[in-house]
Amino acid sequence: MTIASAQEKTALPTYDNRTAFADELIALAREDERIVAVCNDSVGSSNLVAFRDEFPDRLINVGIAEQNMVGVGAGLAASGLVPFVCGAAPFLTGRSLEQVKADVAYSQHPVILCGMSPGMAYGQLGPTHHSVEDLSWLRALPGLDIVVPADRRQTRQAVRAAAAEPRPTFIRVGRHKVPDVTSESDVLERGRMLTARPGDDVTFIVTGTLVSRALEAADRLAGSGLRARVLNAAYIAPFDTDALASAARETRAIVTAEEANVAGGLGAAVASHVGTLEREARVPLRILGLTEFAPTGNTDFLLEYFGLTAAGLAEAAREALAHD
Amino acid sequence: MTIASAQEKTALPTYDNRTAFADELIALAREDERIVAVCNDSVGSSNLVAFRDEFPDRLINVGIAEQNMVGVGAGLAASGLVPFVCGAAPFLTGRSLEQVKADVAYSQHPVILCGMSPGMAYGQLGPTHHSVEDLSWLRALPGLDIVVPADRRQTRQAVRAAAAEPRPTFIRVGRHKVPDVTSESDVLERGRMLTARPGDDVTFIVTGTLVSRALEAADRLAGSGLRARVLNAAYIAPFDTDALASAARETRAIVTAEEANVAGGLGAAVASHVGTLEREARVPLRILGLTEFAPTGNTDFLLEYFGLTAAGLAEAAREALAHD
Amino acid sequence: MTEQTLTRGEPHATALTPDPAQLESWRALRARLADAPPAERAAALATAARQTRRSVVRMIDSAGQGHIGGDFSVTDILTTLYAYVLRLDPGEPERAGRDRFILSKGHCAASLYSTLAYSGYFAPRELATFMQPLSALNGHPNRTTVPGVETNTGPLGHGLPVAVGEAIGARLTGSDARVFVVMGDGELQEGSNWEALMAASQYRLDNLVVIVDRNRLQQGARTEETNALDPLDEKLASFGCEVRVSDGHDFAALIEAFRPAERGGPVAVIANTIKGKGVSFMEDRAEWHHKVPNAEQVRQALEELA
Amino acid sequence: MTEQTLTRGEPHATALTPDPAQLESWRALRARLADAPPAERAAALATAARQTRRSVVRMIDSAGQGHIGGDFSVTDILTTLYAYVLRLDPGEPERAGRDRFILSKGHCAASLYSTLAYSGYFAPRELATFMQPLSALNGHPNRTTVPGVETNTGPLGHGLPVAVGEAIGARLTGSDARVFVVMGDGELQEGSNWEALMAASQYRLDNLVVIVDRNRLQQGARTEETNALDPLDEKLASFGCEVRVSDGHDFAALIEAFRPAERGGPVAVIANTIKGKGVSFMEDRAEWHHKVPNAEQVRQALEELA
Ligand SMILES: Cc1ncc(C[n+]2csc(CCOP(=O)(O)OP(=O)(O)O)c2C)c(N)n1
Ligand SMILES: Cc1ncc(C[n+]2csc(CCOP(=O)(O)OP(=O)(O)O)c2C)c(N)n1
Ligand SMILES: [Mg+2]
Ligand SMILES: [Mg+2]
Repeated sequence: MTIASAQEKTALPTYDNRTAFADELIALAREDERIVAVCNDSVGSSNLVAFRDEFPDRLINVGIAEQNMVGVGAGLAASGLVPFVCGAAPFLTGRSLEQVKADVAYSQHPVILCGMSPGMAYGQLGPTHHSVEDLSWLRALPGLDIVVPADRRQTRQAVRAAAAEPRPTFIRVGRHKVPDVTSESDVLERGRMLTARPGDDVTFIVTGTLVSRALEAADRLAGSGLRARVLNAAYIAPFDTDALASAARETRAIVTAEEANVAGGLGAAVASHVGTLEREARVPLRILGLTEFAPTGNTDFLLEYFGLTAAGLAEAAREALAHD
Repeated sequence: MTIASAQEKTALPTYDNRTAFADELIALAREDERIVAVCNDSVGSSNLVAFRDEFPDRLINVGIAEQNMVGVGAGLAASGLVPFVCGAAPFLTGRSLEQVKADVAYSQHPVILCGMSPGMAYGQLGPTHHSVEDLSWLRALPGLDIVVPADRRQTRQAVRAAAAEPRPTFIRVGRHKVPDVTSESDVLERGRMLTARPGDDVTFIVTGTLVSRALEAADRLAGSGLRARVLNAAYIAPFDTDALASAARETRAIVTAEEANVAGGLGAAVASHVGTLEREARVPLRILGLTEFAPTGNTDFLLEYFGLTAAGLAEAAREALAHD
Repeated sequence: MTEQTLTRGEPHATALTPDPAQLESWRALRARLADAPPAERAAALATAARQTRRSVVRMIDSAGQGHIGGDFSVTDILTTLYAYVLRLDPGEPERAGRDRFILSKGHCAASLYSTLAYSGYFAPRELATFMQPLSALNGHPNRTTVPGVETNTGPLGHGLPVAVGEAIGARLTGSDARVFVVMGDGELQEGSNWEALMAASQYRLDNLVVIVDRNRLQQGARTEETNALDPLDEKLASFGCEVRVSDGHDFAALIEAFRPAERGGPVAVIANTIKGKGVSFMEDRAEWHHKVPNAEQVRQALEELA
Repeated sequence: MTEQTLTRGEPHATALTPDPAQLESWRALRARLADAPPAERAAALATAARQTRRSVVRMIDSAGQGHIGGDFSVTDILTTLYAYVLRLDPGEPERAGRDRFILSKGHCAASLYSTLAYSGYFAPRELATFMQPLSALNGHPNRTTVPGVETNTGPLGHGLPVAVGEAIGARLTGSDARVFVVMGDGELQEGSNWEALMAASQYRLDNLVVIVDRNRLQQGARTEETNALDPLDEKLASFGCEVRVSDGHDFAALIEAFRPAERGGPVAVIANTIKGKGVSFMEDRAEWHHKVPNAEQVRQALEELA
């Protein structure tokens, strides 16, 4: 798929992925009675009001108790159900990480962890409410899929894929509004990146909220005659090292960007693999993301503060190409 | 410092770093009455029996309650004390990660978190008791120092440094016995790696239990005329990008090895920085560590299983040099 | 927005410092209340609390975000503490030996910031920056930018463990300070609190006062319909607390409830409150947990709080 | 050691499968106990428990590691459950509608593995591989390698939340199965358990039985000297449990305590036990939490357990 120009794009409507999430979950629940939802007093913020109204018995609200929430999810999965465990991403991951490790990843109970409002979606509610460590935290757990849908379609696909073949999975369900970036022919495949735009000068490997920004950055670079490839890394784990290796071989630099701390997320995954490739493929990297706790500000302000904008991405690409 | 030969080394005595830790903590506590210890029913396993006997009021045992333990540590620090919060590393980090984030790193309370028996020290007690995610988990938290002492001397130095200028710090206090790898002239400096051995063919960047194994690997390579530099990355955060850049510029490959999952630890830190360097410095990398939950086995068996041995390191170095 | 853009790594916010004028009026209030007959004292506290509630309305109105219901249920508690109970000096926020206060239900930062500002920790005009880009006044309290904040809160279930550490710390450092912490009732569903209560009672922390803002509502619904806390008094007593039940909007009752421990262990005050207290259309309604009033509602709220 | 080295990524352990001979003898025991008069039943259970304790001694002796004190305090409970109470079929470990059992205090894996093996889940000879390289029998129970293990435990405070999920799951799937979970008493210091109890009572999980192995010792010392649990009955009752106190080494009393719920909510059984039960020099001594007996102690223990 392609997005014609920056101008057009700006006009595109944007969406809160939680709506697509809830719609798809309800649709699935109608088809499959194994589907249940679990939440931590987050019926509203996890967008589960309609689900509860239609399936009151199948929404388990454990109260403000994330450790128990994840354990309950594991127990439900052990009972043959398919639990979607929903809570604000910073608490679902941080507060219950040891439960995610032992009860989900290591036990291999097929729990679908749905991290709502991830990244800096909670803007001015501050770092305690930002889920920017989740990718680093969860990537260290073997046997856990990590999916970061970039738009409504991918959110639906991620929910449906998780229910079709339940396995330990974390889905980052975005709240910060984003435009659609995929088209009907784009199918979410486990462990695969999607080529959002072809190109052979530089590659953007991006995820979630950053996909539309990378497409806009590609537009900007096109103005200078630079063809940027944009890879939508919807699966952070398992990670698509094939598409990565191709990008490293076919383009002259790689820029990663994620709404997350750079320590152990997408950028680290990319760098760790590129470093093992042959000399020609070890292209220069720029890894964009967070390196400190955010100051006060709304999401857009903070994305700008950390250089996670079309301009920031384009600049990083130019810089990588120039200084090599 | 140098270690003459593999043969000699094998004969070297090995030590449990918890002893040095406890000795130094007691020595410090005699000098400075702000020093207190906090633990989670781990008086024995954190090696705090002697501390408790000498300073009964200054050992706060909160019971089996890691979240409260870290919060209590923050409160003690806020009271002007210097708390050393000691617990088995997998629970101190995993169970209380959101407390480490909010109460320690983000609040900037000068708490010294002491992760006892890290890595796979608990061998056959299994993955729930292995602390191999800690480096990935903690590196994502800005403002938290991460120290991995490689021997008794560095353990003492780390404890002393933390007390001298208290700031949010995590110290990995090893249990699996290791030989001494530093000499008296080796001073632990915040944010600096130590050159355990000079060399200009390949660099091992290693930490904790892996330092002695890397030295042995260097011995093996010396037999084939390859001079391996060994960098002891005692500080994982802040990370010594200067010494790393020099290694990337002065040697032809870098092998990292850590008793940790490779997702976001030392290897990821190295790869993420090397990728940003100029073309000549983007040397081939090999990142050794864990990629799955460990099977049953004692620590030595598991280190071997994951290739974290002198032979495994030497092999990785040869391979990186050969295939470039 | 870009006007305020800073380079990463620079200090984020203007440092807030004590406000001399405000400090003076706070000191005058404290002095007056100390000697006032109970009825006059309650009246003065009510006036101060109304001022705080009005400030909260304005802050949330201009920020377009906030947690007004819980701000209002806790306002009388905060007012009582800062205007009468706590032994501290806002002119010297880090003074050794001070009483400590932690708002564990950190989402009610607007009420805390207003209380701190009116106590002189910083100028009340700074309240207008609430949640604005680079403001010191984040949506949840940050001790590194706001004087008077002892520890960062926001995720529920953090304040009490830290308070336990401070209470042990006070004892170890030979201070007779007391440590007060305010918890939401929904917040008590977090297990970390029960860990902390067990330890507080084991350590017989008679310098710790745990105040539960018992407004019977949490984010989405009533506590008892979500994850019931009752019999809360029995829970707290079985975990070793000296339990006192109080009307959380009766200043005299609160003052009485905050008296020193009598049984050699932690005190738990169940302060029965009304979420949204003070504004008729917000009182005891779940949706006002974090609903933002529209212009007309702001007008009406300010009128009711005049 | 290297003999057993596998390539990373390969399945770690030989899959354990039900053992026909053992299964048969377990079925015979179950049938006999179902009809036996109480005294005979208790005697047969005591014999089975002694066998398990002897097995534990041998496993820990050969592994050189283990948690023998807690293994012994929980043995009679495990024996009662598997030989008499639980409705399940070790020949078909994943059968739908089975009763569930979780050993939340996973450090007592040796006792669980022995009980499972003698119930026919796998051949008792496999117990000799306990903690050996690549064994299915890790130091803490792993459901992906050991049939009969429902969820991985080892870190304290995990089993009860999972059991709550299973109890809700049983109700949602229309099963009348019951869910039994054994907690250490020290383990109850973990806050996650109190979160789970609150939810269990909110959901009125009358199919959940929480058994507390009340041996009054934790890793380093007595529970009451570390972080007191008493009044434990009041704590559990205030969190909504139907509390039953039982002698954890009296088989008839345990059977009685495991009867169905009578008050429409979760049952909590405080099973008063003795850590190290059955071996004179280990009983009620903190150091036997994870001390490993020497050769002479092994001999003596086996003799006392003969
Ligand atoms: C660990 C954690 N989980 C969830 C939330 C989201 N949250 C914010 S406020 C709130 C409800 C709190 O209810 P209560 O403690 O009763 O506070 P009050 O009624 O006084 O506002 C929730 C669930 C959070 N801040 N932290
Ligand atoms: C989360 C966690 N913290 C600490 C430990 C270390 N640990 C293992 S057993 C134990 C003591 C458990 O005592 P109790 O629950 O009373 O068990 P029992 O007496 O039956 O052995 C501790 C602290 C652990 N396994 N998990
Ligand atoms: Mg409330
Ligand atoms: Mg016990």
